Amino acid sequence: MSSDQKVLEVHDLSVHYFTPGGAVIAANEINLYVKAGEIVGLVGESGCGKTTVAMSILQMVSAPGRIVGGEVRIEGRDIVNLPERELRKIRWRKLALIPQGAMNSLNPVIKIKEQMEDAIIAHERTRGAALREKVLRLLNDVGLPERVYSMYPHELSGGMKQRVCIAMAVALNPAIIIADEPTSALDVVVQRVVAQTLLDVKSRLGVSMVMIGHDMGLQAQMVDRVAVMYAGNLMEVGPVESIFEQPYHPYTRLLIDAIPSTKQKKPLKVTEGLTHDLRNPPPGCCFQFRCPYVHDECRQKRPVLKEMGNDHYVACAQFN
Amino acid sequence: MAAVASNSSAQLTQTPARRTGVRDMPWLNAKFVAGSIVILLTLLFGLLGPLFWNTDLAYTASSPLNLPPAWVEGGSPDHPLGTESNGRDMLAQLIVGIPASLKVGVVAASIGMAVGILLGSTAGYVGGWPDHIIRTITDSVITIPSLMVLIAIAAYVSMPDTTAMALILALFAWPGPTRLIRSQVLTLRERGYVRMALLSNVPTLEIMLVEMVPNMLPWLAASLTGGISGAILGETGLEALGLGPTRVPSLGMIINYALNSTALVRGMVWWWLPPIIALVVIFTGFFLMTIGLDEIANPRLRGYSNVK
Amino acid sequence: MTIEQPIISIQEATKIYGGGFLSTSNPIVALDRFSLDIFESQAKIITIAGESGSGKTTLANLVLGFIPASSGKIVYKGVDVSTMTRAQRRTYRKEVQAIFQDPYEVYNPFFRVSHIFSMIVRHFNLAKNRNDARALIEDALNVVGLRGSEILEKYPHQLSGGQRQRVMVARAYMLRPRLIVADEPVSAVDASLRAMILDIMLKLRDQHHISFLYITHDLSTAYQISDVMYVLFQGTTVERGSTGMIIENPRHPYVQQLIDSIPVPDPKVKWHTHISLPAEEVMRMKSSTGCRFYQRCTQHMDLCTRSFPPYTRIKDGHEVACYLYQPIAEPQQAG
Amino acid sequence: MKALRSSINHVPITLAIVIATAVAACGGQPAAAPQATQPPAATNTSAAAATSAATAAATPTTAAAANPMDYLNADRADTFMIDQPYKLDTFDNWNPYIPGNAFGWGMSEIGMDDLMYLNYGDGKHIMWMAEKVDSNADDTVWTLHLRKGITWNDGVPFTADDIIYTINLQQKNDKLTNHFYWVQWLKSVEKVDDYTVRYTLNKTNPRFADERISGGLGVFPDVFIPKHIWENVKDPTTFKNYDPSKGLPLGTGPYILAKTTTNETIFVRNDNWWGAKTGFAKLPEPKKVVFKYVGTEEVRTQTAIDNGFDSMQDITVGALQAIINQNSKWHAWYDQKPYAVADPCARIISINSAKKPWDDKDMRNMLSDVMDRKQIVDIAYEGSTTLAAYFWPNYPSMKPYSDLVDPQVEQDMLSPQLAKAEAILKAKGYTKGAKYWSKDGQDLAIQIQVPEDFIELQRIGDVYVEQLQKFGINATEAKLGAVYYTNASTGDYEAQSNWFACGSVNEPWTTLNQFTGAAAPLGQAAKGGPIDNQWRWSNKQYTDIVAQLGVTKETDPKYLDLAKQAITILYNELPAFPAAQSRKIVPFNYTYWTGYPTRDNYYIFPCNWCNLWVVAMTKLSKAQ
Repeated sequence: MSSDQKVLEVHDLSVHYFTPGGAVIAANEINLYVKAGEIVGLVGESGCGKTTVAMSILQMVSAPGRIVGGEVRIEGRDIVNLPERELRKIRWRKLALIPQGAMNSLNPVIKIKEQMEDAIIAHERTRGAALREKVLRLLNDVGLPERVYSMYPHELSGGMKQRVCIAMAVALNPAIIIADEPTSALDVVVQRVVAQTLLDVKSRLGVSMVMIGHDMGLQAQMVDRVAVMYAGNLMEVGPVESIFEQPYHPYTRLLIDAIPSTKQKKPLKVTEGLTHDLRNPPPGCCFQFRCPYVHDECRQKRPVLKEMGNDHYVACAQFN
Repeated sequence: MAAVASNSSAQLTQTPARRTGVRDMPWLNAKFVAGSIVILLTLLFGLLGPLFWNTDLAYTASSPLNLPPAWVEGGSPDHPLGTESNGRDMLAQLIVGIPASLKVGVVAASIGMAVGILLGSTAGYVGGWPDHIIRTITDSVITIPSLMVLIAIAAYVSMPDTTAMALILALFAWPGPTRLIRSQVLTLRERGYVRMALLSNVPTLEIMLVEMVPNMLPWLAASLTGGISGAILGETGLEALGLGPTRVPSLGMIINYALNSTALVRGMVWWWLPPIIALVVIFTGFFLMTIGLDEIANPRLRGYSNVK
Repeated sequence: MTIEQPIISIQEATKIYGGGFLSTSNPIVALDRFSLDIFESQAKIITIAGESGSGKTTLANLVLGFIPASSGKIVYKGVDVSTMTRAQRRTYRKEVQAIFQDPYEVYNPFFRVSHIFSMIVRHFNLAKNRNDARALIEDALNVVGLRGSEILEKYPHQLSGGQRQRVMVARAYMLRPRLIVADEPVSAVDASLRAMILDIMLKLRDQHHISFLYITHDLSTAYQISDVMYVLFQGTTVERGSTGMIIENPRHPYVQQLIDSIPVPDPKVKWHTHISLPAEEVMRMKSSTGCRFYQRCTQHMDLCTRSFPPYTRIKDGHEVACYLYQPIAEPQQAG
Repeated sequence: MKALRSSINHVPITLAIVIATAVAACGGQPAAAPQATQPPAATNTSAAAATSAATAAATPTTAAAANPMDYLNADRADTFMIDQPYKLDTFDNWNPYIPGNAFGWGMSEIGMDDLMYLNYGDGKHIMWMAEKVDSNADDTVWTLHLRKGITWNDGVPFTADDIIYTINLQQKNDKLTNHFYWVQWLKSVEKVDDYTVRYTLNKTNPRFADERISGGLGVFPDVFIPKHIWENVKDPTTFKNYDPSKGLPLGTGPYILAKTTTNETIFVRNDNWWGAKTGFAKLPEPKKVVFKYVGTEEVRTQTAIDNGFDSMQDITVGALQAIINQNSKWHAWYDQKPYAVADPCARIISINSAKKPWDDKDMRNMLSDVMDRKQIVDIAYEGSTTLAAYFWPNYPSMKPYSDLVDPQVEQDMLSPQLAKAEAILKAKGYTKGAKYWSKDGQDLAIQIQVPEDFIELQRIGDVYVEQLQKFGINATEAKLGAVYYTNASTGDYEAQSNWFACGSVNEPWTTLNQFTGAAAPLGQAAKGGPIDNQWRWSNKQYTDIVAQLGVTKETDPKYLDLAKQAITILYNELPAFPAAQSRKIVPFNYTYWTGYPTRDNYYIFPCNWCNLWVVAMTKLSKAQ
């Protein structure tokens, strides 16, 4: 089945940041795949390494970070260690990025059409009327009216700018889009409009997405599968319904429990504990300092991802 | 809450990974250190030079004329870097001239900075009409072509020594720092910790001195080093036009004499090149210090990004 | 019921930016005739909710005295805040404190964490000597679950986000204020730490009778902890009343849209309606006389542009500023 | 005196260096020094035709003469190029009475003729438009006899009417150059006939011919203007006198102004020049003469090396050495040091006698005693001038008067007299401390003002300041702009390095007279002339002697005696003292032309910026 085709595969990916105080393990042997037309959510709290994973998929880890192991396959081809020239061809055409705060990266004094056309010209031969057609179609795809074509970014609201960024990301029909918190810093109503746009684009173009976020509520609404990260490690991966229905990992449970509801008042669940020093991970499970179910085994042996059935994996000693 | 206290102590000993050592030793910025060393060496050249060389040779009529450097035919070991047409020894001139130029730069820039701190913090913190007046004056002074005015002033004021020169240069050294400090104060005023201090009933002066100034130090230092370069350049310009004080050599004065005596057509490279090299070295030093300080002041420019 | 003087009374507070003498830009009404009374006897968490540009931060700055009101006033124990003497202001500062969104920004990176405490100890004369001061600080830290020995000698960047925010709460608590303005206190901390901060707020309300002005864009946390809610839209209060009543049964079209837009943390309950916003140009035509939500409202009427809708009482402690409810609330009765 | 003009031409190269320095500091490439270039200006051929037609009509006998404007296209070999160190900002102002006019860009030099010229080499006059000048017994009536056949370049004859018109115009209008001179001296001027003019003076003046007719240095010589043009001019103080198409400015000289820009003036030869036609002088060989500004001294030097000039104005020793090292066709007055020819204005140190302690003649003598004049020549001039013990140039023509200086005094001036200076200071109660002489706890100090645009005077100041410092006087130097000249006039100075005793070239009175009269109070401008008694030294006896000298004939036996008395007082009191003979380095290029004035063939002072340059032009011939 073509929809089961894996567009993106990440195998044992490890990324370290080499700081004067020692190597920070920002991503530790991450395994992940994205099927065609699928949205995979990558969640975790700040500093858990989710942006690092996204950047290493794009081969855009900035110094002093470096990929120290593993591979990233786009449509079967490993792109780790590809020369920069090759990467430039792949980026955007196969792999597009909607960076965090993308809307602020638009140059406020250059018209939308020029910014979009420049981006396309840099990668494609489309010129003249065809180019204009294409830009207008893209704007239409993200639900923006035609007049946006000749407007300046400063004339647009945050949500509209973010939709322009989405249009730019899909311009070259990429196989996969990495969206880093695409709706953060937007008001809740606008967030919903942008989220809808993303879903529309996905269903219309059949593009795959990795959506990074920290809001489990939004993930529930948008993604097909969820990958939960903690301190550079993948803790649990599974279909979104399965994750919400039966979260295996204590950390996943914590994240779901922490979502405040507008439907019912419930007592606040307070947990405490600090993440370990990422330069010096403890032996065993990385969640041991915060886990209410921690036992001796957790302090000695690092749990690996184990399938619990139904494509749902968890890395926890309880289920090993 | 009991759970909080019970298991927190064990982990608290572990430092979080964010903000690594760079933050702790910000002044150890490579560019800043390199620049400081360069400036220190030039200073030492001027300070220690007189111990090894007779600086009286820096004055007119103290040496034979037009000797090339010692390693060139016709040169003399008594004047290793040669002499020029007024009978001044080049080595002695550099030993006297480099600190003289540095002094003008430091004095002018310091005065400019002091005025800038006064006006800039007043404008930024007090706001209102004082801000309006200070801003208007600063902006108009900044648009004046300073060298032209300096030339005009220098033509009517006799400059007996480099201090007078520094004072005149200081006339144009304040608007830059004023602007910078004003904008710094304006942004700092919106900072959370300034608001915290306000909420803690801290008086205005204490907020400015205790909360704001330490955070502006790198900016102030960067502006100061930049200002020193600017003042030295201004001094060199005036001196090279022959508008400076006479007798005690400065780098600009050496260049002025070289120009007036057509050192270029005479092929007396040893006359005009050393002061220019000295200036380039000094500017490079201050430039490195300035960008180093910029990086210190502005963590975004630092080589390390925080781990996400 | 005893009649008491509110400790803080915000009376028709209005803040207008720009449009002053020699200004070419149009004035922006950041906050329009906002009124609110806070009583000492019954500590409450009062939510000020709204999206960016709604005027909620302006309100916080007004209450904290960072900016003056353009009209209206804020009265503290019967004294207008803008005309306070130095001594009165000191008391006001002591009783009205704040915690902010970014718990890192509020620390001066040059000083150790203890600086934040020594400032208030000195300027409010909280203690006679070091030992007293230390005891006070320790006491305040214990309330938020921290120990002085663990944090006071550290630099702010050496603390975690949750610790930093808790220290700020402890600092505010140390002054035993009557009101803490909490400006988005949890929007920059991770989900797992969020509950902890909110829990401390509840504790301070219940055990130490401190009221909060909880300023947020997040209606769900407001629902969980707050007692009263004011929903702002472009400087105007569109709905106000008991938090539960508003969240469970919102009346104003804006509030309805707002609550409807909160993602439901259940993959089985997906958004079923599409919402769309009007064109940018239309949204920018802010009407200054009528209802500010007019352009975005799906149910707007001609009436809405004429004047700002009066508050209609839905129930006791639930009012909405919308003409849709005008007839229903026609038989006005005194509470 | 062009030497007084500012050296502002150093500004561009200086700025270029400063900019280059700044650029280099930022790691960029130094900017190239700007090269003076100029667009070719369009020539007005119809104008040329008009002028030549007029000439032809007036002088039908010389029909064969070429159209002067054709010479605009003359080859380099037929062209004479003269270096100009400054830009010509007022290239359209050719009214000799408007300050800042362009006359010095060739009109005075080759576009006009003087009545007669003085050769500093032998002190003799070269009769030019004047055939003869004589006076009555008491020198109160002077008669000028013009040559016959002089014509303006438009063909109209030059007659006594033009001279009388010029003098009357000046006498009537107090804004014109020589107004005050004529008002002071002239009773009347009459035309005897077309070729004879009679001047009747108010009082006796034996130097009238030198002052007026040959144009001595103390006052400005008359520039004769054509009556037939100027009598139609409404306001002579605003008339620009510039329209080459109408033949303006109109002169009598062998060259006609053809074209001007801010960088150059071009003159073409008038083949109908009266001098050649009357057979009185040779028609100059160059068909075209260009006065050209190319830029800074570096650029001028390079232009000279590339044969872009035939004659240069004053340049520095270094530049001269660079030129003669690279182009053997260039020669200066001397082929080795001092290279230079002496300029008429000796350099002096002026002391303000109204300021303490310099009101004491012993103190002034002490300052002179400290001065090492040999070192000034060696260092300030790099050996390019000669020692000076006189206030006047050491021309052969001045020798009889130089000999009047007491030999011992003169001898003492040639080397520093430090023992004498110390003795004076001790006698005055000064004691020598670690560094400086002091009295009543006050260090003896003096500030020497120098003009910032006059490098030569600065360098004298530099060296002298060091000499004073070494001796124990805290001397400082102040470089001043225009205020330097104001200070000289108002007495706002202690000492100045200047040339203000200038004037005498073949008689002593002009220079001696500079020191006469009552001094204006401090702060008030000195009256009666631009630099009159700026020393504020008043000596009635001296003033009386010099006044008497002024009305005594040179041939009178009393003459030398009076001069000696005055000179003795002056050298005893020293309101100023000589520092160095001034010099001009004026090299000539023998590539295209020969026949220049030289040390061995000193037929005229080698000054291409002087009126007398026309004499040299008639002597040049093509190099073979």
